[in-house]
Amino acid sequence: MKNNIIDFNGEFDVIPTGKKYAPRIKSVGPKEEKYTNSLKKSIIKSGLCDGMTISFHHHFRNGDYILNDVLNIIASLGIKNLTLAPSSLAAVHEPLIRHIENGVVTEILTSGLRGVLASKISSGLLKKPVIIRSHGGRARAIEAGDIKIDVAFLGTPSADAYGNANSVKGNSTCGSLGYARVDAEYAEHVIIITDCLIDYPNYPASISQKNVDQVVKVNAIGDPDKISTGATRFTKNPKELLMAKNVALIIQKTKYFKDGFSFQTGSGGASLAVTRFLREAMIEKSIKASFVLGGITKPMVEMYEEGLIKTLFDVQSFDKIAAESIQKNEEHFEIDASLYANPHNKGNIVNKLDVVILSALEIDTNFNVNVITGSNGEIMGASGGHSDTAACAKLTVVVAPLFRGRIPTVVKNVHNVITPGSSIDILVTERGIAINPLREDLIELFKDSSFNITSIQTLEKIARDYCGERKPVKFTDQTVGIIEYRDGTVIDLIKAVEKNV
Amino acid sequence: MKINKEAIAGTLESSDIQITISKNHLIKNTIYLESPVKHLYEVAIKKVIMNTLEKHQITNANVKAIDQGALDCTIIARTQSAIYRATEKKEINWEAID
Amino acid sequence: MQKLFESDVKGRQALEIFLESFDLSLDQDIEKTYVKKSSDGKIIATGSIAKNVLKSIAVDKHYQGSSLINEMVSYLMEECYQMGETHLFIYTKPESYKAFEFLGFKKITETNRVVLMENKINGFQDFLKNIKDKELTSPSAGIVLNANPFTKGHYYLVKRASEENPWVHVFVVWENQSTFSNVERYNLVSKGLKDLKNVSIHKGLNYIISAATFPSYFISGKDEVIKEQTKLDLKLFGDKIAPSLGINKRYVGKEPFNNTTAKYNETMKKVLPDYGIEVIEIERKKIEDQIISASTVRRLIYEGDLEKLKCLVPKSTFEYLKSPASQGVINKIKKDYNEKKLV
Amino acid sequence: MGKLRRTMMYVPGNNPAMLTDAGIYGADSLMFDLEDSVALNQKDSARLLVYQMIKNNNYAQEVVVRINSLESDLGATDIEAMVRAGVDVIRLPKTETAEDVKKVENIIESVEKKIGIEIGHTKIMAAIEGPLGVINAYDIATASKRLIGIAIGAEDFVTSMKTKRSKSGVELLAARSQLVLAARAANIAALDTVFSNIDDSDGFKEEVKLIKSLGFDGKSVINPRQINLVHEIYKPTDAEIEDAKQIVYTIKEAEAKGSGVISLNGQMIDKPIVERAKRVLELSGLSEEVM
Repeated sequence: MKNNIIDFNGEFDVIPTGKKYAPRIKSVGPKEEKYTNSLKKSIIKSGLCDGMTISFHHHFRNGDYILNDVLNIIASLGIKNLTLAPSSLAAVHEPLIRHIENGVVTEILTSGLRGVLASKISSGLLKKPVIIRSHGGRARAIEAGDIKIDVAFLGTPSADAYGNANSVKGNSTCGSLGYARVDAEYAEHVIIITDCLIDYPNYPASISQKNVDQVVKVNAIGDPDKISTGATRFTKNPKELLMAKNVALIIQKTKYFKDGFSFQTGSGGASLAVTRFLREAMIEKSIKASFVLGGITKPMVEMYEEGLIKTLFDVQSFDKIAAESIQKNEEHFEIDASLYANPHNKGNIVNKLDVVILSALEIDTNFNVNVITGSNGEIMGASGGHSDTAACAKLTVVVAPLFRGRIPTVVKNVHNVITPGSSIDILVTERGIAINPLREDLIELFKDSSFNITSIQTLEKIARDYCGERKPVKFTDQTVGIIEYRDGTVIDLIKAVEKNV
Repeated sequence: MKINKEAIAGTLESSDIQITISKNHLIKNTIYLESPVKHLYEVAIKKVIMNTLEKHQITNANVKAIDQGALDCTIIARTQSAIYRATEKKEINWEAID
Repeated sequence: MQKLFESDVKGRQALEIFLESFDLSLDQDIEKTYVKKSSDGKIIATGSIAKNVLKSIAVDKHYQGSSLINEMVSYLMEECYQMGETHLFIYTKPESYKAFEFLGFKKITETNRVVLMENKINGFQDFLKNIKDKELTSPSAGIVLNANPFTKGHYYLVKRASEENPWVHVFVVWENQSTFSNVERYNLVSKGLKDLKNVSIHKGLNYIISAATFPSYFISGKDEVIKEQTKLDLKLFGDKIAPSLGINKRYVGKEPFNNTTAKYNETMKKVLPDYGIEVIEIERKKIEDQIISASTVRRLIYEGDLEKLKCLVPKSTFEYLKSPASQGVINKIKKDYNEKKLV
Repeated sequence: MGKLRRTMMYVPGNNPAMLTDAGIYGADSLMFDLEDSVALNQKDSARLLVYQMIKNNNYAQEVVVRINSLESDLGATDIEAMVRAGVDVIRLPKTETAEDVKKVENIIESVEKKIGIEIGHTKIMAAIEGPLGVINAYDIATASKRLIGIAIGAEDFVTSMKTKRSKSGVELLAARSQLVLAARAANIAALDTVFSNIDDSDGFKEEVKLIKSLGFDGKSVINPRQINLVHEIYKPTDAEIEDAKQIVYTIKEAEAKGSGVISLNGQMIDKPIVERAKRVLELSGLSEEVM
C-alpha cells in the first residue's frame, strides 16, 4: 500500500530495479470467438470479482459513456470494493459518487478529478486516499506492477470482432489512443468496447488483437460532439495574447530556438496561443521543428502541413482536425503513454524535448507548481503531463496571469506540489517575468533585455497588493490524496479541507 | 445620510461586484455576501463595505453584495455608488469617498 | 446591449426564432426586451422584463461559458431598479437555475418544467413570517380573492368557509392589473368581512396569483402555459404557504365565465389534494336566478344602474361606489367599456 | 516636446477588469472614458470607479480621463472628481472654441486651489470633433498653458460634415492638416482619431502611415492589438538612429570645446536638425542613453 511519507528527492534520483511486470500468458485458439453484444455478459465472462482493479482511458473526455455504463452493470452484479485506475476522470463521471458511497469502488488511482466528485473526495468521501500520478508516472507504475490491472475496459471508435481497434473509422473519432495502449499491453483481461464494428482485419490497429480478450458492441461509446471537439480556437483575450507573445519572444532569444528544435504546449488560452507567435518567428527565421509532442491541436497540424514541423508525436488529439490528421498525414504518429513520458524505460520522448510551455493554478516563490488543487484547497484539476515535460525539457516556461479575478496565481506557498520548482525555468505573467535563480545562464541572457524581468518574490508581492491578504485554508490531518511523482516517490499529500460547520 | 429607497450599483461581470442597499429595519448595517472567493476574503470584503458605509454616516443599511472576484477599489466604488443612489444624494461628499 | 423596439418587426421575428431553439417565447406580458448581437449582427443573447419578472433569458450555445448571462441579468436588474421595481423574480428552466444562483437569486419553488427564483435573500420567508405574526389557529381554510370589486358572492363564499372552519385566511390578489386597485380591493374586502370574527385578511403580494407565480391570469396565454403556471402557483400555496399556516381546505366559487380561472380551479382540484388540502367548490350565489359576478357589477356601474347594483354588493361596497373616492375607478370603468377593453 | 504619445488607449470607464489591466499593454498613455462608452444611467457609477482606480493603482503611464461635456450636468463633477483623484490630463470632448477650454481650466484651477495642490498640475487635452472646432483649432490650441495636445474625433466630425469614413481618409484630410498645423504652431501634441474595425489591421496600418506622414504624434487606439502596429510604424529606421546619434555626439563635443557654429561632414547643424535628432532618439527609446 502507498505509504504517506513524502520521499521525493529530485527529478532523476530513483534508479529502477527489478523486472517489468507482465500479465499471465493466455492463449486464444482458432475456434474461439471474442465477440459478444452484451456488456454484462463480457463483464461476467471476464471473471471480475471483489477487490480487483479495473481501468479505463480518458480519450473520450467529457463525452465518455463507457465508465458510467460499465460501473452501473458492475454495481448491479453486486461486485464490491474495486480499485478504479483510469488514466483520468472528467466531470461526466459524477455518478461515481454513488458507487463510492455503495462501496463498489473503494480506491481511485488517477491523473485528476473534476466537478462534484472531486470536491466530495476532497472532503473525505473515499476512505483510502486517491493517488494522483502524471501520465508518465501511470505508465511507469503499470510497467513496474505498482498498478496491476485485472480488467481494462477500453472504448474505441472502431474495432473488428477479433480485437484490432483504432480511431480511424467510427462516428466519434477521438484520434490517438495513446493512454489506452499501455492498459491493453499490461492488463490481465482486455475488453474492447465499440459502437462501430468493422470486418476483420481493422488495420492499422492502435490496439492489437494479440492483447484483446473480448470485443463488445454497444450502441454508443459516447457523445460524438464532446469526443471529437470542434477545432481549438485561438484566444481573443488580449491579456493571454500579450503573455503568449512575450513567451514566444523569450523562446526566440534562447539557444534552444534553432533549426530542428522541438516543443510542446498546453491546450489552453495563453499556452496554445504561443504556437501562433512561434510560427511567425519560425517562418521569418526559416526555422523548422524536428517534432512537436503531446496534445496535438489544429494549429500544430497546420504548421506540419506548411512544412514547419517534421513530426507530430500524438499521445492525445485535442480536436477533430488532429484526430483526422493521424491517418491523413504520414509523419503524424500515435504514441503510447510509456513512450511519451515513462521515466523508467530505455528513453521516452520527453527526454528529447527542447521547450515546453505550461500553465499553472498556483506557483510559489520557489517555482513549485500546483495544477491539482484550487484556491479553496479542493481537488479540481489534473497532473497530466505537467511534471513529466517540465522535468525533461531543456526550457520549461510557465505562463499564467498574476491573478484571476481576485485569486492570486503567484503565492508564498502552494497548497500542493505537482511539479517541483527545480523543473521550472521561467514564469511569464502579464505584469512581469521571473527566472528561476537556478538558471544563471538565462538570468545572464536576459540581464539587460527590454523584458520586464523581476524576482518571483516581487510578483508575489504585487499579486498580494492587488488581491489583499488571503485567509489561509484550514486543513484537517486526514490525507485524501497522495501525489506520486513520476518516479514513484511521494512528492506531496492532499489533506481534507476543514468544513466550517 | 438617510436611505430613501432600495438601490443597486455595479454589475455581475467578472472582477465586478453588484451592491444592493435597502433600508434596514434594525439600526445597524448588515451585509449578506456571496462570492467565489468567500473562503479567502469574506472578512476583508465585508470590512471594506462596512468602512465605506460608516464613512458616509450610514447606520441602517441592509447590504446584499454579489461578488464576482472584485478588487477592493471596485468594491469601494460600487458601494459608494449604491449609497448615493439609495440616499438620492447628487453632490459627492469628497472627504467620505477619499 | 440593444433595446428591441415594438416596431422592429424583422428584429422580433429573428428573436422569436432564436428563442424557439430554447423553447422559450415572448410572452404577451413582456414590456421590455433586450438583445446582444455579435459583430456580424447575429443575436447571441436576450432577456426580457415583465413588470418585476425577468423572463425569456437565453444565451447562444457557443457563448455559454462566457459571462454573457451575467451581463444580461445585471443589465435587466439595473433597468428594473430604475423603474422602481426592486423585488425581482426569475422564471427559468430547471437545468439553468444553478447559473442564476451564482447571480444572487434564490429558488422559491419549482415544477418539473420551470423554477421560480427571487432576488431577495429571504423574501418569501418574510412574507410567511408577517402572516404568522397575526394570531394563528389551525386547522384553517384558505380563500384567494381578486374581488374586483368585493360582491355579495364573495361574502357568501367566505361566510360559508367561516362557518365550516375554526379560521379562514383570505388572500387578496395584489397584482395591480385589475380595474379596482389592490388597495381599493383590499379595503372593500376588509370592510365587507368585518362581521366575521374568525377571518384574517392578507395581501397576496408576489406569492399568490401574481405576475411572478401566474402571469397568464393577467394575460391570455396558451392553455399549456396556463397549466404549467397553475401548477407552480399551487405548488407554492400547497407546499409552502398552506402548511406553515395550517391551512387544509381551500374554498373557491364556481367559475362560469373566465376560461383561465376555470382552468386554474380545475387543476387546483387535481393538484391540491396531493398536498393534503381539500378543495371545496361552492355554487355561485344567485340573486333572482342571476349569478353574482364582479364583471356584472362593473357592467352595472358603467350603466349607472344603482338599484340593481344594490342587491349584488354588500353595503360597504355600495357606500364606496357612491362616495367621491370611487370617482376615479368609475371613470376608468366607463373609459374601458367605451374602448371595449373591459369584458 | 518630451512625452511620447504614439498610442493613447481607450478604456471604458465602467469596466473594472479593463481598468485594472489597462497598464499592462504598453500604450504610451491611457484614456479612461466617462463619455460615450458609459451609458447614461451608469455615469455616476463609472465616475466613482475611475476615481478609485486612479487613487489605488499607480499606473506607470500618463492617465487621461475623457469627461462628459460641460453642457451636461456631469462635466463639472467629472472634473472635480478626476482632479481630486490625481489624474494627469483632463480630455475635453467636442471642443468648439477657446472659451470651452478656458471654462474647463477655471474649474480645474478652483479644485486645485480647494485641495491645495500645485496650480497647473492637471493638464488639459482638447478633442475637436466638428467643423467649428477645426476652424478654431489654433485658438483652442493656445487657449491655456495647461494644454498638452489636441485630438481629432472623426466619428462626430464626419457626421456633421455630412460625409462618412473611407479607406483613403480623404474626408478627414483637411481637418487633420488643420489640426496638426495648429498643434505645431502652438508647440503641443497632435493626436489622431480611433480606427474602429480592430480586425482590419492592414487598413489600420495604412491610416497610421498617413497620419505619421502628416506629422501627428500618435493615435488613439481601442484594442491592445493596435498598440504594437503603431509603435512599429513610428519606430525610426536604424539609419535614422545612427544619424541622430552622430548629430548629438557632435553637439556634445562642440559644447565641450565651446565653439559656436557646429557642422558635421560639411553640413551646418542648426536647430531643426537637432530637434529632429532628439525626436528620433526619443522614438527609439534611446534618449537617456545617448543624451
